[in-house]
Amino acid sequence: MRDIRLLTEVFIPGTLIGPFSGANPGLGGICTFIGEVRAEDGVEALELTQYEPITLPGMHELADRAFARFDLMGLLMVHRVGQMLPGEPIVCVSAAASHRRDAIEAVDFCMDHLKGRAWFWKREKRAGEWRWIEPRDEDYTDLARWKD
Amino acid sequence: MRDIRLLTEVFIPGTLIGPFSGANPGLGGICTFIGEVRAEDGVEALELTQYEPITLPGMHELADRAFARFDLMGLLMVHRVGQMLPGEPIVCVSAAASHRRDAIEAVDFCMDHLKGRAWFWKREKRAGEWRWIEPRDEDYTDLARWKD
Amino acid sequence: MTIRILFLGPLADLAGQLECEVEGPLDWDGLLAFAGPAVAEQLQLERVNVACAGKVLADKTALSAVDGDEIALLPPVSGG
Amino acid sequence: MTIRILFLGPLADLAGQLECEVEGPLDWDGLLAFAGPAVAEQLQLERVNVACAGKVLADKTALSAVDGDEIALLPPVSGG
Repeated sequence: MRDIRLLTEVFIPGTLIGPFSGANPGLGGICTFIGEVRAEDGVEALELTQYEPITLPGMHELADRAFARFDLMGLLMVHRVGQMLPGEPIVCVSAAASHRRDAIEAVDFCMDHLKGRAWFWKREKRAGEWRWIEPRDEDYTDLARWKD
Repeated sequence: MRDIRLLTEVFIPGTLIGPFSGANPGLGGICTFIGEVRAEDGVEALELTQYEPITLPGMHELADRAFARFDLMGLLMVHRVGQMLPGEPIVCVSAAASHRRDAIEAVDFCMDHLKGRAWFWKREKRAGEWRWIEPRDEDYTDLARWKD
Repeated sequence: MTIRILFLGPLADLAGQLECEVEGPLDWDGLLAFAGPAVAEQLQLERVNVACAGKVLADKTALSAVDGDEIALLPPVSGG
Repeated sequence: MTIRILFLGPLADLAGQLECEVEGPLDWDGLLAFAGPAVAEQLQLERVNVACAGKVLADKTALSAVDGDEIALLPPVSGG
């Protein structure tokens, strides 16, 4: 079961994960990561921009790579775009597998690639001013772990 | 927020994770692993035995180590004991953190230790016969990754 | 029909516009000249990509856009 | 008051019982003799642990149980 989506409105991860888990009967383990807009340092809002012709297709390619690399039964990958408020979920990745390490590593793999290589541009608003977020060095280091 | 429990009855992971997530406001990411009794190869039931004086205290020590090793806001670790049926959850570990890698790695760490070092003994019933499960070599290899 | 050029993320701030149109055909040198010095400097960085007609170019200097194409200038990503 | 000995997991099958009682004091050699050859063989494997009075012994051969203690014989674990 494969469910890859961009969402423009706030979502409740539990409403995605319940059906996803149910759609993969016989699974041994399911690992889920949910990223939220951190409420810190006076961040008032976050905005994620996509470029329609490549962002969702890029997520599908990433899912293909995850299925090729790990022994998965299902993969859910949902990413918000547009403006978000602190506490709102940005991203939800869930992997169902027979064995736990495939599920956990697939989530780790997808998250590193969503952070460091997927076609999103992020800016945040502090004290009324929007500022673009540059990728952190860590994001590249994390990504380098998966080099074939 | 720390929630470490042994449960003797079937549980619904979502009813634990919702409140856990809500109890860690300001988190950046939350990673959750749920292990279920696999419905394969004619497994009819699974039984997990604990030894009361050490099993839950051992899980608390594991939580201490996870908090010492990763930058966590909260950790949920719930393990079933007793008899379970295929499809029922056995274990649920959820870690809330400011940064995703701490959350994901803490779950990976706790699961490897729950599988390979926590005080549980597992047997499964196939065709009416109970058989004890030996740890797999993989479980030891997984555990060795975390040697300090 | 013209070529549409989109400035994504911080490149829009640098360009002072989200998009513009230009008469085709357009190659790499034409793009650099058209984009102005600030954006052109960014475009020459390895970590800035260019998509044309919905595909990210493996070699952006091989750009060869014709009227009707959409070119997107893609700065370093920061998702998740 | 006696010492209670618990056989956990597969050791219960091997011992043919879940638990038994023995008069204290009991040391490592006493335990091996009391447990019978099949269980004693397991006990001598590094991956089999012994708990006494609620604590897993770092050195099981240093066992020194007295009446009122509970000894638990702990085969390799298989959780999660």
